[in-house]
Amino acid sequence: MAETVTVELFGSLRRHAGGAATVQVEAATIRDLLKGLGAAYPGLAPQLKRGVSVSIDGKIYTEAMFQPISPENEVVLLPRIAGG
Amino acid sequence: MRYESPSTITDAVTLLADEPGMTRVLAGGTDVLVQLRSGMAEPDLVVDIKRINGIYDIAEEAGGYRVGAAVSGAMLDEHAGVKAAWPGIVEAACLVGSTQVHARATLCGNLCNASPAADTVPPMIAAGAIVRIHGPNGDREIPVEQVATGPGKTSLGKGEMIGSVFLPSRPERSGDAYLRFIPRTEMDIAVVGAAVSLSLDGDTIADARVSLGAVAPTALLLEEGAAALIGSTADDAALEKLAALASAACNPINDKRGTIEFRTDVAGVLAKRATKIAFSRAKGAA
Amino acid sequence: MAFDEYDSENRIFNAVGTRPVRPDGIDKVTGRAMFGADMSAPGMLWGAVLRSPHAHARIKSINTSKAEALSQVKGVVTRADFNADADEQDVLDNCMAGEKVLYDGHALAAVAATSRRAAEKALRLIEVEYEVLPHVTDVDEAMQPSAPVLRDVGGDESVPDGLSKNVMSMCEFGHGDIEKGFAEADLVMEKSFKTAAAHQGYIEPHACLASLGADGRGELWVCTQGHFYIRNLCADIIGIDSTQLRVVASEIGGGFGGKTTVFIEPLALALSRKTNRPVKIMMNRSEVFRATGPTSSTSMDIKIGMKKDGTMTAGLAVNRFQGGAYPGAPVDMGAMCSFACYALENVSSVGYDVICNRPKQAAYRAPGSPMAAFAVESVIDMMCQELDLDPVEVRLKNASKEGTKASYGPRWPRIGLIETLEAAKNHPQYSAPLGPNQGRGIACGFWFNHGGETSVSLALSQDGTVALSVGTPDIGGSRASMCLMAAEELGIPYEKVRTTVVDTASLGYNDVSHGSRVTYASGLATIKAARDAKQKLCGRAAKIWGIPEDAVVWEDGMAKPAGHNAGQHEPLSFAELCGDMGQTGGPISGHFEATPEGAGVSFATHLVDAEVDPETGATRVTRYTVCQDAGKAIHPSYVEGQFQGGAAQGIGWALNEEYVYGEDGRLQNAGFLDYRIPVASDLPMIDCEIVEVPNPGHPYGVRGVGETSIVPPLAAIANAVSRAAGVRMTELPMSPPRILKALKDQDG
Amino acid sequence: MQIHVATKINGDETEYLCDPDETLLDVLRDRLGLTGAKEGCGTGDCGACTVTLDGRAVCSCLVLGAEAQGREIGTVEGIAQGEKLHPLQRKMLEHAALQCGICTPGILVAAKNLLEKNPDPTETEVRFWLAGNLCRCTGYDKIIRAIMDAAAEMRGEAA
Repeated sequence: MAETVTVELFGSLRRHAGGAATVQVEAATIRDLLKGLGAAYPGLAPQLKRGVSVSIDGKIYTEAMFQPISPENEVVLLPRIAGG
Repeated sequence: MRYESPSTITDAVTLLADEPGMTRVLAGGTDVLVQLRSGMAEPDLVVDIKRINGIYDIAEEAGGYRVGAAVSGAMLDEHAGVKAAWPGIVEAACLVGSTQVHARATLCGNLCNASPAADTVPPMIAAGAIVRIHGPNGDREIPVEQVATGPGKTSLGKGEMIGSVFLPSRPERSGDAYLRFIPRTEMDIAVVGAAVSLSLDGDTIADARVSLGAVAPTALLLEEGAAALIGSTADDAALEKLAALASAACNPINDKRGTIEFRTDVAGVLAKRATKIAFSRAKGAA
Repeated sequence: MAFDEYDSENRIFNAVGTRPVRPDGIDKVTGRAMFGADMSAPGMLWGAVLRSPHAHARIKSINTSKAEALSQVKGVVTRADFNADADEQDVLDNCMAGEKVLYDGHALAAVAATSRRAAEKALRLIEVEYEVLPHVTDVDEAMQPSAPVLRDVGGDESVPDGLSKNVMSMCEFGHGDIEKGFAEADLVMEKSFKTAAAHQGYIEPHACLASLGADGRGELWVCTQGHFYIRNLCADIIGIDSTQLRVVASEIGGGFGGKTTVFIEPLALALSRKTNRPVKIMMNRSEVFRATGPTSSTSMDIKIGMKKDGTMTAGLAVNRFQGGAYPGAPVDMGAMCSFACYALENVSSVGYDVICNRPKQAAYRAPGSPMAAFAVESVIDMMCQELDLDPVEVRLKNASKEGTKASYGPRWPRIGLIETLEAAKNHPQYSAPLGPNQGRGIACGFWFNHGGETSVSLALSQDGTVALSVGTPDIGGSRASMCLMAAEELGIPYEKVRTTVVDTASLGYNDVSHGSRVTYASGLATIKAARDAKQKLCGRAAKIWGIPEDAVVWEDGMAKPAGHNAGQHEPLSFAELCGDMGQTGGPISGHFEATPEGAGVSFATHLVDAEVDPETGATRVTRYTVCQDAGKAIHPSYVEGQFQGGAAQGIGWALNEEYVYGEDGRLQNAGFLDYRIPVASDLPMIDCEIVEVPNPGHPYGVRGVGETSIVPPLAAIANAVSRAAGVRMTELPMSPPRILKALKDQDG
Repeated sequence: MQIHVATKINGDETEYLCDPDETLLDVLRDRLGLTGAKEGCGTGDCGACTVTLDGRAVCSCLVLGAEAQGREIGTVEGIAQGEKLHPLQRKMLEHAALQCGICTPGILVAAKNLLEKNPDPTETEVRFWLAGNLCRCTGYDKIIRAIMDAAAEMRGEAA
């Protein structure tokens, strides 16, 4: 059941979302979240296509599309994390 | 490319003289092989001199030592006589590259490669060492400082090769030292090198020779620097004078290894430090 | 409980935490371990690659006819021999240039011949007509609107107006109001920094042996950190189906991030397809430096506000990274890491990804973070000096901890930064006296760590032993750690497990061995696969005893009835159950295929003592201590090895390593002679303090350790050297000429 | 024209043909299948190709194959005696003194050569002897400890 979650955007994405540091999206999973963001803020689409990670309560998810999200979670959008 | 390994100097000279194309003399190989591998040099003939009789000899001669062209740094390091007489030269030979390079690289090869930064050249110049050159027109001898004429260039003619280097005898109470600056503790090419050889009369420097490497197209023999030391007790005033003269004599380049400014400053510092070591060796403290 | 959660604070480990000899050890001390260049095949040809001598040029024509006319030459390939429709166009173009060469060393043709020397000689017969173009190799110059432009497309939507087309993207992180924060400070300090490009410096050059038929079926033997990933890249670039290419990962002679992509592999495959012969290519050292990835060179501005008591009120970082000729410099990671160690109410970190005429950067251990930490930790150290504060206390006062907000957004879960700072403070080095011309530096560092796609298979054998198949190349002893975790979980001896890095036909996809992920992710997968196998073994015991499956438990390497109600049965050992498995239901394997997402972040604090010769600018590191959070050290010796290796690489980067380009845009020091990595006589022993703050995302609490260890050294050494020399060093490497000049400038 | 060479490798009489410009390293690896010596640089700067030539450690990339005529060569493949590892090999494993292992053959050959000349080296002597053997993984710490420990064992001292 999708509820409204608050997502924090990193700085350079904010101007593509009306300048706000946080936006609200209906989402029950990471997949819903990314779909919803892309639909509501087309300016975010290039970054979403390049890849993002999502932090839920401090734990960073890079692949898990079906990871549940609820309104109580702290949700932060990040560039896709890689490593050496 | 042809590879030959003659057993006499005469055969080696004939091979070198008769080859119309490019030739290389192979002793330790630590420079020649790098040139071959990189395509920097594509010789038609390589003459490996290590099968020549006596080429590995270190012989006492007129109170000094004649060092064969294939004698490696490691062999010098194991020779108590040379090490006692010319510790600066032996140390320099053991600064060239790694343990693995010391096992092969030679004084004569270091000289013939004619790099301005060659480690063993300044201490050989300071020692007044003489090389014996064999060629199609016979043998000749020249001081070490007359071998290199510029980066990668020597005064050797077609068909000539160095067969040995002579490290002369020296009075009691003599000492030499070589110091170089490198960014790491090993494995680098000298950014600056400084060699000092001196003899004492009492505690006074009676005779001295100073040489600098990597600060000019060829290693420098610093006669004014030596003059500043002679008559002194390696006191601070003499050392400061030497340092100033050493820096003033520098004609270096800016490159990936160091700047003109750095080389000029450090040449003075190393000349002082090498003098102190040579001085204490001469006094018998080393 | 979620599949990847920490089991218990109070677990007592048997195998984990011990230090057995690694399973591949004897092969590696007797010379029979097979690395990338050690494999040969009947009828094999040798490949060699023609590389651009120009930093930037249009390729007007390539004439290969003279090379092809040589009898020893069996084939030549150029860009036309590759898949024009490849998805990964930048990777293709980096492997084989198209219209332009973009850096000194850029490949533009490859030859296969009957010997390596013949192939190299044939290269000289290839005639190329170039139109030389203006070039740029410095990041700040490349950002200027007047700079030569590499690619006309320009940057993406994030790039502000007024910058060069070489700026590919901009990113920004942070929160709060930095101006307000600076206003609250007693001291505001601003400083600019630069770091040179450093190469990963693995001792093994890239090497591979390829065999590919015209039907698109082939084999590739290669030293790589990720054979599944490069299988997909190669298939894309040469235009075949990925599963028709079977890739075998050889032993790998170091990678550190640099062997996470392809360079010569598609070329060897294309040459093999063209000649119908196996083709081996081995880079020489000069090619490794000129054409494979160093990390970015950078330029950074830092501004920090601090109260007199050491409280940080605001931080601003502007990071400019060049990533070579293609987009992808790790500046987003760097910007996220800038202030990650500190709980700041007001923070902003900005990054610019810039291209220039250098080889495409490749990942290097915690990509982006060491440079960012160098700049920020240097300014903190300057402020500690200015305010006469203890550098450890200031860091403790501001340290990130569970619940504080990271500078890049999220609130931290359980982390171990404070524990590493305490370990440094309590280490004897911190209070040891210093000699003349010596200084002590301290710095902290952070890295995210990574999970990634992971598959393992754990097959039981009738004699009670285990064959564990993993798909993550072992870059630092990970097979030993996998054996330990399997042994721990199954309750059997370490020696009874054999771990093999299997080929791409033998397992599902595995992400690259990067992001400090192997002990975390393949380890987690091993534990889960072992649990899967145990569950099956309990099922067999239940059948044998005629009781329900849930009435059987696994303890001490045996199946036992779960309590009195399950009846009286003699426990069945692992070996007994394995011996009978054919009769009790058939072979047993445990599996795990998933993408674990619980990689715990890792922090470290490093302590360095350095001595500077004021007359020559020479620096010697005299003492070094690493304090790092490993979560749980599976094989402590290899954890220490990661700590020591990261520190040593950091020492090289800080003091001597750099890419030196000439006015002509050519690399001046493409060899180990003048690209000066630390040698044995340069370094002291490196003390290790393993801090263990368990990662809630791993059953045993493991955090990756491979990358964080290179984050603090640049800064810690810069702080030590600056204190020893009495002058602040803001540019890396802190080479002797640079230090001597700084000393003279200060005096003058 | 190829050159015929008769030499002794790890005690075995060996003959081969090589090109005049072919290095000993290439001969060992590509002609004789002794791939324990590694090419890390080809210029004598990394030590991964270290072998002994008449008892001295050398970079086999800086030796021509033709030079080996009548000499004795020792490679990493000759260090263990049958199934018995040399103390240096054993200590390298016990101390976890290798990560990737590419430098290990060269380090073993060089370290063995050191201990034959100097059975009781100081830490500084070991570090300088091995300065031409680059290791990028370990920071050298565990390598030095392993060699010191092996030397102590070979001297009959308890570690």
